[in-house]
Amino acid sequence: MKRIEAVIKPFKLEDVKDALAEIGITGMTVIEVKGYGRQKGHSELYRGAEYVVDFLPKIKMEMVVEAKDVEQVTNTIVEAARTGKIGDGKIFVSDIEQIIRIRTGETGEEAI
Amino acid sequence: MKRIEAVIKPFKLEDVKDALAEIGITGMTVIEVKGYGRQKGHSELYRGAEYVVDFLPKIKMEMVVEAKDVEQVTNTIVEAARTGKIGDGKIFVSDIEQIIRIRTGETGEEAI
Amino acid sequence: MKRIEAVIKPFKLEDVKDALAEIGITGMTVIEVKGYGRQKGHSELYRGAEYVVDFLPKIKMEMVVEAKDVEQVTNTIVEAARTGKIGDGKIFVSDIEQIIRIRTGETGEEAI
Amino acid sequence: MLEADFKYIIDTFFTLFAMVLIIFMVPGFAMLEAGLVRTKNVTSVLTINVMIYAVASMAFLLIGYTIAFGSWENSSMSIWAAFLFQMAFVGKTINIMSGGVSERVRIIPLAIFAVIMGGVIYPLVVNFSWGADMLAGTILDIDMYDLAGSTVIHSTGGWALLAAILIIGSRRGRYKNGKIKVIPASNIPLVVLGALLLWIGWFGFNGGSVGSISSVENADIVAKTIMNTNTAGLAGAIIAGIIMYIRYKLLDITMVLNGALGGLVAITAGPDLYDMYTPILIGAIGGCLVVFAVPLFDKLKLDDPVGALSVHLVNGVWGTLAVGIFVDDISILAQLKGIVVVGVFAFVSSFIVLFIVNKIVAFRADDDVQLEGLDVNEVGVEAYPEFKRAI
Amino acid sequence: MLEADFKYIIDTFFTLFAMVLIIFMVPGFAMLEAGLVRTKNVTSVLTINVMIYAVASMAFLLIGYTIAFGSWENSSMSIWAAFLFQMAFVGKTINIMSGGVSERVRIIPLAIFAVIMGGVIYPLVVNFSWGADMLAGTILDIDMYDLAGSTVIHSTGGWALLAAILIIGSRRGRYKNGKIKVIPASNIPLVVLGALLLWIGWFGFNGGSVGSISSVENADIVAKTIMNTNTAGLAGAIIAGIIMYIRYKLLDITMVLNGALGGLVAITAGPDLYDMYTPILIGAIGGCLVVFAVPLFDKLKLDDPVGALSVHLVNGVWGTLAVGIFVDDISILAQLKGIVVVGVFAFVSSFIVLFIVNKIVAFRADDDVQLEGLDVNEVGVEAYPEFKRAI
Amino acid sequence: MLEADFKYIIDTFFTLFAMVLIIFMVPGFAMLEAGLVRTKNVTSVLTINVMIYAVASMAFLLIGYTIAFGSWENSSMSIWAAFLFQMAFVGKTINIMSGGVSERVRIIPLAIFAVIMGGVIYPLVVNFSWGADMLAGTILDIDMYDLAGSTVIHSTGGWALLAAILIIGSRRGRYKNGKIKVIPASNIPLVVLGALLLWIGWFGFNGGSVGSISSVENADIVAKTIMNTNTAGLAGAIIAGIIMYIRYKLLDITMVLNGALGGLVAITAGPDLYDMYTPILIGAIGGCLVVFAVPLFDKLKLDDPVGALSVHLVNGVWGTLAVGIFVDDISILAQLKGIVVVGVFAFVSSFIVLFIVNKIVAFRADDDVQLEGLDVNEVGVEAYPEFKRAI
Ligand SMILES: Nc1ncnc2c1ncn2[C@@H]1O[C@H](COP(=O)(O)OP(=O)(O)O)[C@@H](O)[C@H]1O
Ligand SMILES: Nc1ncnc2c1ncn2[C@@H]1O[C@H](COP(=O)(O)OP(=O)(O)O)[C@@H](O)[C@H]1O
Ligand SMILES: Nc1ncnc2c1ncn2[C@@H]1O[C@H](COP(=O)(O)OP(=O)(O)O)[C@@H](O)[C@H]1O
Repeated sequence: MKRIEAVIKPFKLEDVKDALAEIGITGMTVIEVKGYGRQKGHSELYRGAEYVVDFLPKIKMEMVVEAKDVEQVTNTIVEAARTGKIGDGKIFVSDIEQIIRIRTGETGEEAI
Repeated sequence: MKRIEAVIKPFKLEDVKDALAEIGITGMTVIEVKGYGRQKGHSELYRGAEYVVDFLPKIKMEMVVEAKDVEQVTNTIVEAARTGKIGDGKIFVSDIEQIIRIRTGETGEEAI
Repeated sequence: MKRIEAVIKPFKLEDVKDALAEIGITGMTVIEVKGYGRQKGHSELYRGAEYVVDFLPKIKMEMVVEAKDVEQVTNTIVEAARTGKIGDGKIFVSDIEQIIRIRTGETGEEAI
Repeated sequence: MLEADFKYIIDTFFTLFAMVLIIFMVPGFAMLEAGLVRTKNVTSVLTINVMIYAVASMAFLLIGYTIAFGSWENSSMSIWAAFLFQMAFVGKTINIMSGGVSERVRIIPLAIFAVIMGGVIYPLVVNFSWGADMLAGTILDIDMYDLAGSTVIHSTGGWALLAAILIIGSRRGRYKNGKIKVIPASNIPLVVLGALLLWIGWFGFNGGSVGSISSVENADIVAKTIMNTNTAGLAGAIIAGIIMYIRYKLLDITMVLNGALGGLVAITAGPDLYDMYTPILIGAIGGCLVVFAVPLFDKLKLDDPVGALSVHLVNGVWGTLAVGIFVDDISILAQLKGIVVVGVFAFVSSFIVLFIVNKIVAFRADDDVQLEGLDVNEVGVEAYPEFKRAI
Repeated sequence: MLEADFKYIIDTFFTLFAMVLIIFMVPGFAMLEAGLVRTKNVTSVLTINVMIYAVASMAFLLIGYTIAFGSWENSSMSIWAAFLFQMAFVGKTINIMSGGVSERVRIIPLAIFAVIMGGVIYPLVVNFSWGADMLAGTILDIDMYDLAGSTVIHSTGGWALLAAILIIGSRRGRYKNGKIKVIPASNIPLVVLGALLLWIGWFGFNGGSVGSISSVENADIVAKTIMNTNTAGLAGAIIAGIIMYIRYKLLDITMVLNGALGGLVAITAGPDLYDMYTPILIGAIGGCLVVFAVPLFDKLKLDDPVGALSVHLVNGVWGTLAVGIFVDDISILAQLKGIVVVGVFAFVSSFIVLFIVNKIVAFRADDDVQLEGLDVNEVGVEAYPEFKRAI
Repeated sequence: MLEADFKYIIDTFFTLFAMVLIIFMVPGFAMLEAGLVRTKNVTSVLTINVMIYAVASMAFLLIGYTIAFGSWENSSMSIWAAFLFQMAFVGKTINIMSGGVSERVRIIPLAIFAVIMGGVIYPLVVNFSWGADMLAGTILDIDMYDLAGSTVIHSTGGWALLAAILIIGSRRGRYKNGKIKVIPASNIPLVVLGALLLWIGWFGFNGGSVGSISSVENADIVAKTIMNTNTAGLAGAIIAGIIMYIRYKLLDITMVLNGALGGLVAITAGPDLYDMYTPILIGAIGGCLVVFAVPLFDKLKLDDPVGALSVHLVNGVWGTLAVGIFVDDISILAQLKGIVVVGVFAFVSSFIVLFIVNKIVAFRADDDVQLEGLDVNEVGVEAYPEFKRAI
């Protein structure tokens, strides 16, 4: 089983979720994060003093999927999340050894 | 060393934490997340218009433990977090290569 | 490629970010978390009743780097984040199999 | 111009002024309670506050005022101003009660109760004490001095709350395995804003209760009433702050504000009768009572998220007694009789009505609903959807 | 003392009192709108509210008052009080308009429009209806009864809003693929606080519009005006709550408050003329209209984040007609004529001005700016930087 | 009725009205400051605001009023109303000072200072300028015109703040390695709400300071005072907005509000004396002064999180001078003398008292405490525990 983490632009969340649902991915966990990268921040003001906000709001989606689905899932995310502008985000894939469904105690792929 | 991530219902946090403390797990990091899964969301209103809230509030606990403790820890979490109702959440186990305690520079199991 | 996760004291974020930028690390994702560990919480009051707040505010930084950079990065973080007082936090290193830049579709180290 | 006309005009204006100040207590209670409950119950508590104002005021307009005062007549000021001033009081009694059962009470049964409380129960209390007085001549006739309602408003609301807590029970998970779980306030700026708006409203509440500002004497009484009201609030806040600091080396603002409100309730029965120093004592005792009553009610497992029993019931009784203690011409016994007659009536009648309504539509939200939060289940609107949903 | 002096003094004082209540509508609108929009647009909407008060009031001071009333003279009260009372109204009209184009309107062109609306358009409406009356003797002369501005303030603002929505368009992503995306409010306590401050402000708005409290008769009219105003608000809230509950088994507070405001707008044309029960009917119909108008405007793709068209335009019209329907001496036709003349003038003149300003400085923020939020792009200040930024 | 009685009644009523408006400045300052500081210090700042009102008012009641005015007597209105009006001022001076040392000042020493400032220092300033005048006949006798306290309230508070900043120092991490770290406001809706409540309070502050509304002449002066007060606020807001827009193409609302408050402070010395246009100039200059003073104080490393030095001290001085400049009968020199005498006294006495108190209980919270936030360490209550704790 693999964990896919995608850092995306917040307003793309719904599109990505819908695209994933269409290919049968219905479990995921979503986190509000701040991202720092090539996309530059902007200046803000406070009583006439400027300061730079480096960290931009992003959404991180985490989902564990069967190994064989990884490519389809990442392709789907890339397609749904892309705007073509800088800051679109990243996808990270890593390994998961075990997964347990708390409600039933099921483990492994059945628990996804 | 293994990383155990548990997505649970928010009101179970204290119970799980206490149960883990009893078996000697005293380090963990907790994140407020939103979960999407089999548990269905609910409708909300705004000036008479309905809309569906898909993402439900969950808590994600992350803890790195020695490999030998994984089973005891996951069992403890399952027991403490289970309500038997849909949406109880998942536990994910993955590998951690290295861990460092910032304060002392200790590494490996000593740093857990 | 490796994922480095660092749980640090919130007010150290800027120092750590600047130190990392100096060694060429310019991509990272930051999450507000609550930590539970050896550092003890404190009592708070509510209408004259005391209760203990166990979970302390921490910041978790996540960054994926080339395997060869791991040591330099962790050293930099330890240096910049250390206060020497309890609760300074931890660094976790784990493996990442794949990484994709959503904007361009680049993969692997080019996408970092 | 006739002196009577002058008085009529000025007192109408003054009463409208006082009424407006009292209406600031509507956002006052709303903000206070919205700040004190958990995020997941904030919209619910706000909806209750708006609903109470709407429903209870309407009930008072349609039947309550007639029950309380017999007729729609007034020669000293515009009857409409007199009505508005009385109407502004109604919601307060129910607010006191609703606040104390926050985070588990459902809105529809509460609305039904608000109709009955605003339309009948509270008007009857007013009838006995300030109004047409249907008990006149009977053994139950009340001769208590209660200028602005330490008993008529505050204990009445408090007794109704006690009945409600007995019927509705405590919040899920509040008392578990013999331990008391502390459930902290979610938004302190709103708590402070609400408490300060209540404080300002009190100037209208007590000042307006003098009933007239249109003679030199009355102008003095009104000004002194407002001054003494304020002084008691100051003293209540200070004493609660001192006790908190001595005990914890911390200045728990939630208790300081409860102390202030306790002092304000305590002065309400006789702010016009005291010299300028007595309110310091009365308010300070009021503040102390709150500090000690809050944990006491918790020990009795009477779960009151906003401290309304301590602030309104305990200090309503204390304030009414205080007039008997500190003012020469006022008999403590008469005060006591008033407290008891009103208390018994308010508690028993509220209990019966709550009990019956509860059989028809349960007041208490299920444990599951309480877990998820009442906002989603009762109102369908989350208070801060973005902050919580994070997306 | 001369009776005239007495009247002058009392009416100056009373008008200042009423003016202060209306000024509470400035934070009222600001909090209401700050609560209704998304977090990323909160500062922007707050800035607009402050800016409108500053800019429109200044324009009214410099030219608007003269346009509306011809001369700076008043013998029944201090001219400065009279001015302040009228000035307090100006911003409201523009607030109504600005609220409805929230979350995509840029501040600078809006400020330009506020100058023209506060300095010329609104003053001309006042001139026709309450003021110097330049249309007197012409075929367009208005003989409508509109005590406190159901038409003059509320529909005027509503018509300007309609013109603005037509020119500015809807928020990015609001109507997509034939579906309506619900965009919920970000902070319900602020919504409730704002609505209740507006409610209180209405007492000054309508009560003060009687123009004098200094005779027994006028004191009665003022008090009754305030009472009837309040009653209509109560009825609007109750009916909206009932409809929501029947339809959804939920007490959608955002609709309840809109219902209350709808009732308040509806009563505004003639609160002094009704008996104490009629406002229940007028307010209830007002509340219903809001409940049905909100989805209707959405079907027409008129994107109005705060419901201002339903509350102010629809009920402004209804309230003005209601006077004709429920009051014997008032002709429905005269009311209708007033509605139409003011409506046509307000809509057309606003449209033209908005159109021209829009050519010079675009009103609408780019889609990218809307995505990121107007706060960062227009004001440079985030509303809750820490909550959102989490660091 | 006797004319004297009429005047007594009306002026008592009017003064109570003005007093109530000023009390709205208590939530006003509280919300403004709660919005301006970081989340971790919000409860602390709120507690300080409540504490100051309680403690300083009580000190003024017990000794301050007597020091300021010599005797508790008043024949033109109820002494209690006169007292309340004066009492409402006291807290403001200390609020000005406390706001500027937010985010590092500890509450207990501040409470001790509030007792001394409210009980002695401020009453002495009043004594010299508006009150019993113990300096009469000496070379220091002040003959300044300062209707509502540009100098007596605002600069006095500002001088005390300057002394406090010198003793307490800046916030941890504010000036590091020669750089100024910007620390943005945490909650803009609260900032706007607070500023607007202050604005409304100002109507009572300045209007009430006329002292009487009970003659045709005074009614005019009161109304004009309120009008001019408002106008200066408008001008201050507009000018600050224009400067911000020119410099940054952004409408920094925090500066716009500071500009408005600067205009309001500047007009406070003589709003009754100007024609209706002069306040535009005075307020606009006031707004400019704020815009330029804020970065200046930062360059001087005088760390003032709410901008109180720029708003209250700078404009207090400017406003007092302005009376000398724009009003024929008023001597600039007399104004200057007043500014200097009050300034020297306020600064020196505050400095000494702060210095001594600081030796006994340190004003400054440790760096560690500042890092964790004062709320947890001083009050024990977090402002938004759920939002921050996320669980
Ligand atoms: N090496 C990295 N490790 C973790 N997260 C990263 C890394 N690089 C980028 N990110 C995340 O991806 C987001 C987008 O990256 P950025 O460099 O701004 O643009 P792009 O996605 O177009 O390459 C960042 O805001 C950050 O959250
Ligand atoms: N494949 C997955 N990857 C990541 N998180 C998941 C996945 N499936 C479920 N979750 C998380 O677990 C939570 C509970 O899952 P759900 O399917 O609703 O019920 P259950 O736990 O009873 O199977 C979800 O809200 C989500 O946060
Ligand atoms: N085993 C663990 N797994 C995950 N997070 C941990 C673990 N131990 C500690 N942490 C995180 O590190 C933070 C600091 O740890 P703590 O034990 O308090 O002090 P120290 O860093 O000095 O050892 C904790 O608040 C928690 O967020």
